[in-house]
This record gives sequence, C-alpha cells and structure tokens, in this order.
Amino acid sequence: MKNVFLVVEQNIQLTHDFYKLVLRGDCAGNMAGMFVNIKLDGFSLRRPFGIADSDDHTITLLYKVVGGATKYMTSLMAGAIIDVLTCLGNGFDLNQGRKPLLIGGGTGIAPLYKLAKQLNEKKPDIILGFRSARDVCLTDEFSQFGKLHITTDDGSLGIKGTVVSYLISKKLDYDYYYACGPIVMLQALTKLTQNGEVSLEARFGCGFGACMGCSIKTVTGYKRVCKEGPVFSAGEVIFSE
Amino acid sequence: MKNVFLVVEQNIQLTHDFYKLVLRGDCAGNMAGMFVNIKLDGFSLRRPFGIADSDDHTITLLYKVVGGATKYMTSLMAGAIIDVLTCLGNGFDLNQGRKPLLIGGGTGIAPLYKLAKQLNEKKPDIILGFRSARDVCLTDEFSQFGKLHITTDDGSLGIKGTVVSYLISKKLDYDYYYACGPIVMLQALTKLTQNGEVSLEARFGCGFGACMGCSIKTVTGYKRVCKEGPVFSAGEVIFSE
Amino acid sequence: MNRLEAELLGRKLKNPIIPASGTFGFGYEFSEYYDINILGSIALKGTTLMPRYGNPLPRIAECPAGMINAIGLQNPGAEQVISTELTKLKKVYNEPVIINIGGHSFNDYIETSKMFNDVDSIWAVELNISCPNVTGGGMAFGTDPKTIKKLTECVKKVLKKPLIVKLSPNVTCIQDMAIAAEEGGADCISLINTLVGMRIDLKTRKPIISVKSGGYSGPGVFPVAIRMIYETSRCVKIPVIGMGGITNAREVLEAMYAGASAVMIGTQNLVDPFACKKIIEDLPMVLDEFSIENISSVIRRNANA
Amino acid sequence: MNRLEAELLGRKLKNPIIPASGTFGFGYEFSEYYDINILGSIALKGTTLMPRYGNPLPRIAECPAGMINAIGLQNPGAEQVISTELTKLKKVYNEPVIINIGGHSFNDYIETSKMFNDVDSIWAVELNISCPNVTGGGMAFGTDPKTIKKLTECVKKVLKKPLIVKLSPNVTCIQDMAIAAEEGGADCISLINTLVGMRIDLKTRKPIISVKSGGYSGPGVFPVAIRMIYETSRCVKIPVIGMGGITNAREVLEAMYAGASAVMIGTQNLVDPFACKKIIEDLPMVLDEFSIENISSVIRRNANA
Repeated sequence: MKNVFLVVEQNIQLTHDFYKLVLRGDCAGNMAGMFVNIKLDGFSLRRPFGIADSDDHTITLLYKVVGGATKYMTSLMAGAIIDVLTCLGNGFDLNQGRKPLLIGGGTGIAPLYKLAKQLNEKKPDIILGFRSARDVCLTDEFSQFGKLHITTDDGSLGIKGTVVSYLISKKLDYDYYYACGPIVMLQALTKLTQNGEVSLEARFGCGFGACMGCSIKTVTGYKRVCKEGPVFSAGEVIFSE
Repeated sequence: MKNVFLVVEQNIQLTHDFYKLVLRGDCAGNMAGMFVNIKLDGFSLRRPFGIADSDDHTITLLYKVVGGATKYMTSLMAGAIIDVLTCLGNGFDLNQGRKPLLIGGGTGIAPLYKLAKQLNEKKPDIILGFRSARDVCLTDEFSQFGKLHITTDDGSLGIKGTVVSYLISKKLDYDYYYACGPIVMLQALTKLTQNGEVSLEARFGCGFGACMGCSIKTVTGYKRVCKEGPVFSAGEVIFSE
Repeated sequence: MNRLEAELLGRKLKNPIIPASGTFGFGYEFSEYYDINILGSIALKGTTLMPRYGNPLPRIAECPAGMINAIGLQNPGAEQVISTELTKLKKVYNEPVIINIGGHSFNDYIETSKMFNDVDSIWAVELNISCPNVTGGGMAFGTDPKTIKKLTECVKKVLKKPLIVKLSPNVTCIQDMAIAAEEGGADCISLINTLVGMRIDLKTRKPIISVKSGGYSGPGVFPVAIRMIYETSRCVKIPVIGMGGITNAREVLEAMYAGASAVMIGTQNLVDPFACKKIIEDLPMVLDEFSIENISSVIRRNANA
Repeated sequence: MNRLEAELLGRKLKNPIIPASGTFGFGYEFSEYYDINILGSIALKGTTLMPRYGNPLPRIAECPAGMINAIGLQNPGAEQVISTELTKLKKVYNEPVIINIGGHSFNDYIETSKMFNDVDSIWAVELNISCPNVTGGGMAFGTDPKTIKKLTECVKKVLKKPLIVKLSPNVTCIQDMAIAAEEGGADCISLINTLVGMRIDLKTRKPIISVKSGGYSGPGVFPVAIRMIYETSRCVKIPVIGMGGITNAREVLEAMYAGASAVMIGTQNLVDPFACKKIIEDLPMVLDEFSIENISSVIRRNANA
C-alpha cells in the first residue's frame, strides 16, 4: 500500500453511466487485479476501484455512477488532486494456463482490461457481459488483446444472455479463467467450473485489512477481500447460500 | 434576506491574519450594518460577516483568521462560487446626529467602513483600536472619510490603550456614536455614554431569526442579535453582569 | 393526483414534510422566504405556560456534522403564542399547525395543553418530554417509562386533539419509552429529539455552551435516528414521525422506509432556510428514481392502524 | 524532554495516542505503513475465548459523518491471538499492548482475561462490555450498573493486570455505568464505544447491515463522546481514556480538556492509515498554539489519583 496524491489527467464519459478516469503521479507497483481506494471530499469512507490500467506514472480507472460519490467523481476536472491509497490487495496470477479466458460482467470488466493487455500474447478469449447495448463500451480496446465475445441481458447487442449462459452454450477453448463481476455471476461461474480465479467486491471499511469489514469464508478459513483478495482461487471461496 | 450565489473576485491578505474578500453577483440591498451568512464546504453552520462595503454588484468583507473556517476562506480563489445569505439584520441609522463618531475595535472595524463612507459629508471622527501595530490596516482608506484616531493595546502604533480609554482622555466633538467591537469594549462604552448605537456579535445557529440561539436581554424585552439586531440602540442592550 | 399526499392521524397532508419544532420559529417569518403553504404541516417553537428567556449565551456550538443548541425553551408563553404568534401565522398559512409544548411539571404540561383545546389553528399537540436543555424538567420526564405513561395519560385526559409524544434518544431502550407513550394513550410518536452533546473551547478550556452540554442535532445524528425510527415503528401501533439529521429528499425516503409516516426537518432549516422547499421539490424525482408512484405507498401498514 | 509523555495507570506512554480496538487489527500490519513504535500504546482487536467468524456481510455502511460496522467480534480466539498474532506484533513493536476482550457470559470474560495474566506483551486488559454487534452478549452487559459492577469484580479477582472497562454510550445515564465499574474495581474507564445506528438501502428498502443495526462511529459521534468523557471524568476517581470520532490533534486536546487521560483513535485509522502518526506529529504544534508546555499538564488532577 502507498498513500499518494494523484492529479486528474482525464475524466471521460464512455456510456450513459460509465466513465474513465486517468490519474497521474507515483503509480508504480499497481498490478492487474489490485485496487486503489480514493478519498473524496464530503464522503466519510474511501471508495475502492479496481485498476483498469496502469504504468509507473498513471492509473486508469473505470467507474459507474451508482450513487453520490461516483456522481461527485464525474465533476472532477483535469488538474484536481486526490488522495489515493494504491497497490492494495493482490493481483491476478499471470502465470496460470496457456489459453486463458477472461470473463467480465458490468463494472467487473475494469480489472480485466490491464489483465487482457498483459495476457495479449496468449491470445485469450474475452467474454464481456452487459445489461443492454447502451452499456457496452471499450470493445475496440479489448479486441486488440484477444477474441472478444459480447453478451447482453436483453440481447440488444451481441449474444442474448449472461456470460455464464454463454459459456455453457459455447465450447470455448481455454484452460484457465479470470473472472470479475457481480456476486451472482461469480457464484454461478464457480458452480460450473473452478479452474480459474475470481475477483470479489465487498463493502469495505478501510480497504487495507484493518477493520475486518469484508471477511469472507473460504475453504482455508476466513479471508479479507481487501487484504488476502480481492482475487481468490475459484475453488476457494465459499459463497453464502 | 436573499440567498444568492456570489463569485469570489478578490481575496487579499491585509495583515498577518486579516483578509479582504470581494464577492460579485446580486448584491443589492445590503446596507451598512447588515451582515451576510456564508456556507463553506466542510463546515456545518454558516459563518456571519458584517458588510464592510457593497454596491448593487459587489460585497466586500473583512475577515480575521480565527479558526478552521476562516483559514479555509483564505484558500478561496478568484472564480470560486459561494452560497451566501445576504441583506441580513438591520443596519445603522444614518440619520442620527450631525457630528457622528465611529468606534471600532478589532474585526469590529469591518461594518464601520461602509458606514464611514456614507457619513463622509458629516466629517466623522473615527477611532479604530487594534491589539498591536501589526494588526493595523486600512488607515488610508478610513482617513478619506473622516478624522482617524488609532489606538493599540501595546502602544506600538497610535495612542496606547483601548478605544474607550482614548474616548475618556480626549475631548472629541460628537453628538452620536456608532460602535462595533468585542463585547467588553461595547459594555465599557455603553457604561460611559449611551448616545449612539452598537453592533453586536453572537454565536448564531441560523442568522435569520429561526433558532433563538442569539437572543439577548434588552430594556424592551428579548431580542435576537441576528434579526432585531445586530445594531441596537446603545441604551437598549442589557449586558450580562 | 398529488403523489406526495400523506395521511397523518386522520389528517390529509399535502406532503409528509414538517419543519421540526425549534427550527422554524412560529412559522410566519419563513413566509418572507417562500410560500410556506407548500409544507405538509408546521411544528411550532416549544411553548410553555409562562414566558421564558431560556439559557444565557452562548447557546450554540458547531460540531463536525451538526450543531449543539441550548436555547432553554425561550418563548413568549402560551397566552402570547395564541394571541400574537398564531395570529401572525394565520395570515400567511392556511392550515392549522402543530403546537409543541414543554414544561417543568405535570401541571405545566396539562395546563398548557388545555389552553390549545379551543384554538382552531392548532390541529395537534406535540409533547416535548425530552428537551435536554431545561434544568429539572424536560428530559427527566422523557427517560422513565412510568413517568412517560402517566404524563401522557394526564395530558390525554384533558386534550381534545391528537397527541404526539416526542421522545428523547438519550435512553438505553427507546422501545420502552414508545410503548409507555402508547399505553398512556398517545396518538403518535415523534423522534428523535437531540442527543446530549458538548464541545469545549480550546482557548478557555471550558464548554462552549453556557450550560455546558446541549442538544446535538444535524447530519451526525441521522444513523441513530434511522435506527430508533425502525425500532419504534415496529413495537407500537401508532404512527411514528421521524426526524434527526434529515437534509434531503433521499434521506426522507430512508426515514420512511425505516418506518416514519411523516418526517420533520430540523437543523437543515437553520443551514438553509429553503431546505423544506427544496426537499418537497426534489421528492418527486426521488420517487421516480426508485419507481415509487405515491409516497403514501411506502408508509408502513401498522402505522395509522 | 518529551512534551507528549503521558502517564496512564502507572505506565509511562510516549504520548497519549492509542489506536482503538477494532480499527488497528493486531497492530503489526500497520508497521508496513510506518514505525508503530511512535504510538503511545495499542488496543488490539476484540478477542474472545473461542475463534469467531462474526456476522455475515455486509458489515459496513457509510454515514454522512462516519460509518456503521457490525463485524461481530471476528477474531481467531485467545489462544491463537497469544501464539500467532502477539508473536507477529512483538517483532515490530517493542512495548507491551492492551488486549481487548469480548464475550457472551461472565465465564467468557473471566476465562479469557485469565489467559493473558502471564502474557508479557500485554500490560492491560480492556473489557468490551459494550459491543452492540453480538447477539445476546456484549451490550447487554454494558447497560445495567449491577451487571457491570459484578462482571468487573469477577474479572478483577482473577486478573493480575490493570483493568480498563469500555463503556457503551447507549445508556440513559453514563455516570451510573462508570460508577458501577469503579465500584467493581476497574482501574480505568474507556469510552465511548459506538452508538447503535442503522442505514437503509433505498433500492432493497432494507437495512444495509446484515444484522440490521450496528455500531456508529466517526466524526458524527464526537460531541456525544466529549459530553460523556466530561461527565464520566467528573464522577469517578479512576482515569478515563477518551474516544469517539477524534480525527485530529485539536480534537485530542479537546477530549483531554473534557477529562481524558489518554485518547483512542478509531474510525480515522480506517479512513487514513497514517492518522495516528499525523496526530502525534501535529500535537506539538497544537500545544504551541495554546501555549501548553507538556501535554501531561492538561490531564485532570483527579485522574490517576
């Protein structure tokens, strides 16, 4: 973990409710699957976001407007300085599998972006699931890194259904998966197959392991999503019934 | 009362802890002796400031850095927009006396500025009291409007002593006074002579008469500093013992 | 069709938004700022049998998320409230309002309540048995279930109008207080009154407030209010008016989901004199956002039973 | 000469700043962020006799000026705390620390306390008799003076170290609780624990927290904390450790003027992992501002009596 002050470089609207935020500063050490925790004026707790992309000097986040804090974020102008905890949690294990599959649902596509970029050479399949056509974005970008499959709940773009129903219907060639998305998606996915890893979300108090606000049950005991996670081995997580 | 959004035009440091803030917008109707109540990000209650100067389009405030809120105010940059309640309280009665005397202590000099400007033709005497030489400011400006007398507690500039001790020692020619300053100063002054009016301060809840947080005892019953005041007839106020 | 219409104690309100007692004076002064006829109702400044000056200054201290007040029930006394204040209010507000009554003894409450029986411009009485700012009175009544029940009974016996009992949150078990009020015959509960709080002046090293502690209100008490509204509305059959740190339309909805049949807006009126107006104007948008047709549909069934 | 040096229960502390239980884990993880040896002491995560998972998620809800938590005393149990957690902490922290003990029964508290008698790295025991997040335990112990006195007596009888009793603010009269703890033999009071609060999810219309309500902490509780520190420190002779929404060095000073002999920093550690470090670094400047030579001079005389 590092506490850094980053400068807003870009804050662009991608869809009706999905934005891209580029921050500049000391950004070294942020691996795919790690997250940052941002202090926003007027909000008591920090807000966690998976790292969508990063290099030593920039971090890119993708965020959806879901409440007051993310609405406030849309007002951040280039030049604004924000207090960020970076290098939080543990990233994806890039050394698994020869033919990876990336599965993202909703805002869960964010951490897969940097991952896809890094797995480029392995030519991964990438399934991204959205609610509807108007939510779909970043398809050109993801297409650079692998074979892209799009699903929408209402079938208004790509294949109708969820990423999991798509996975069941298609015979995709993969030997390891990386998934991020809503808990119901991850639960359905891990029921289907456990040969991969999943990135979880939870309401955090702190985001760096101090408060035990995000502890989940795993086959190897209680683990904190923010500290031992957010990436867990797919067979490890015990989803509540 | 009006609720307006004003733009910061100028925010200049006058002394080590005293600042001048010029706001632009709908500023009509703000008389000498009235005050504004400002909402500042991160502070629960508004902050009241006597109007130092105003015309239809600007309001000038003078403020001293005394705590978190006024410290925050020093960071306001030109262009910042702030939520202000204006035209609060009742101003000075300009029609009293042919030879007025203005008496200001510390931050109490603020509301006297606009008053002095308006009483210019009557050639008022103006006594301004400060703690020390480094607190003295706006002497050139006040000198335009009348004969200026400066006192400092430590004698480092002007006459040593308080405005009240100065008033006792000097035979000034006046038939009505206007005073603003610390409660001890006003109490000493009104004990000495009651031929004038005083502008009071109090901790406000609202600043517009709703909460009764600032009620004082007067010879004609309880009155709210923010609503029936802040200017009271000198003989009216019953200072607590 | 008015989407905001709410029913409280058999009375139709334009909306469930009521300025809380002590933050709206006797109402008429706010009519300088906007047409107060848009309000659901108004709870007037706490009124006592005899006139009261209240506590010495300072009566106000700021907090990180609210304020402390220790006004001490300053008011001109019931007689003058009826003759002067209500007359002024009538000229600018077309509906009857809620009188809030404070006191030091059973007799105070009983006699003051009686005085409003024949006052047309009052439709309900809110009994402030929980004011933390009055020595030897107020809160002492509001922290003991037996006293609450007895006092409610006594007032109810002489009162010809709906009786709202306003509860203090400064208790171990709010349910006990609510049940006591219900058993005593209260028609409605309102809560939460202020939490007892204190700030100290770092320069003088002494409490800022003249009487040391006072009533803490504002956004900082909201989570306590929601919890107590939730608990109370699930243990009594009479409706609950929710209040405590509500600043916007979304929080109004949250309080109603917690169990409030109507809400009172307090401290926010002091920060923003247009608070109630803004909330009333914002409510339809918030209803849209959560696909609620009429606000009455979110009011708990057990209320108004 | 260390201007920040404070004495607590006969022990010299580098400064009066102690991370509060539950917001600092078992301490060692914060040593990744800064050298935790600068701290006055550390209060460890609430520990129970047996391991506990605690409550289901969500355990956290944000509030306008703080947060609600309902962890439910997740901890690996006293045995593993001693064998594993304290061993890890010893490597990065040179002084003994404060263990915080939770429980469901007298026996729980007594047996767990005993286990720390011979653990060198523990210099005091803080009894959490006020956790609002454990069904059938915790807070139930903390709201009845007789139970507080009895429990304190029982633990004191078997404990060879100073005993701090941590009090709940969710009571009508905090003085009664403090006096009960003192009569039971407590060496020190710490307060306030969290206020019981609730938030409701506007989408699901249900409480955000899995167990509905939880413990509300953060800047919003500060005025309640100051009031209770003030009241408590004036009714008992034993020292009071103050906590509740303290976020900066000025508020530390305010809590000490209120009557605290030392302070605990809680929620702010979660918002800013460097909070305690910043406060310790800022304190000398704040002392300068108010012309205080040594922080020990602001501690009330009756404390440490």
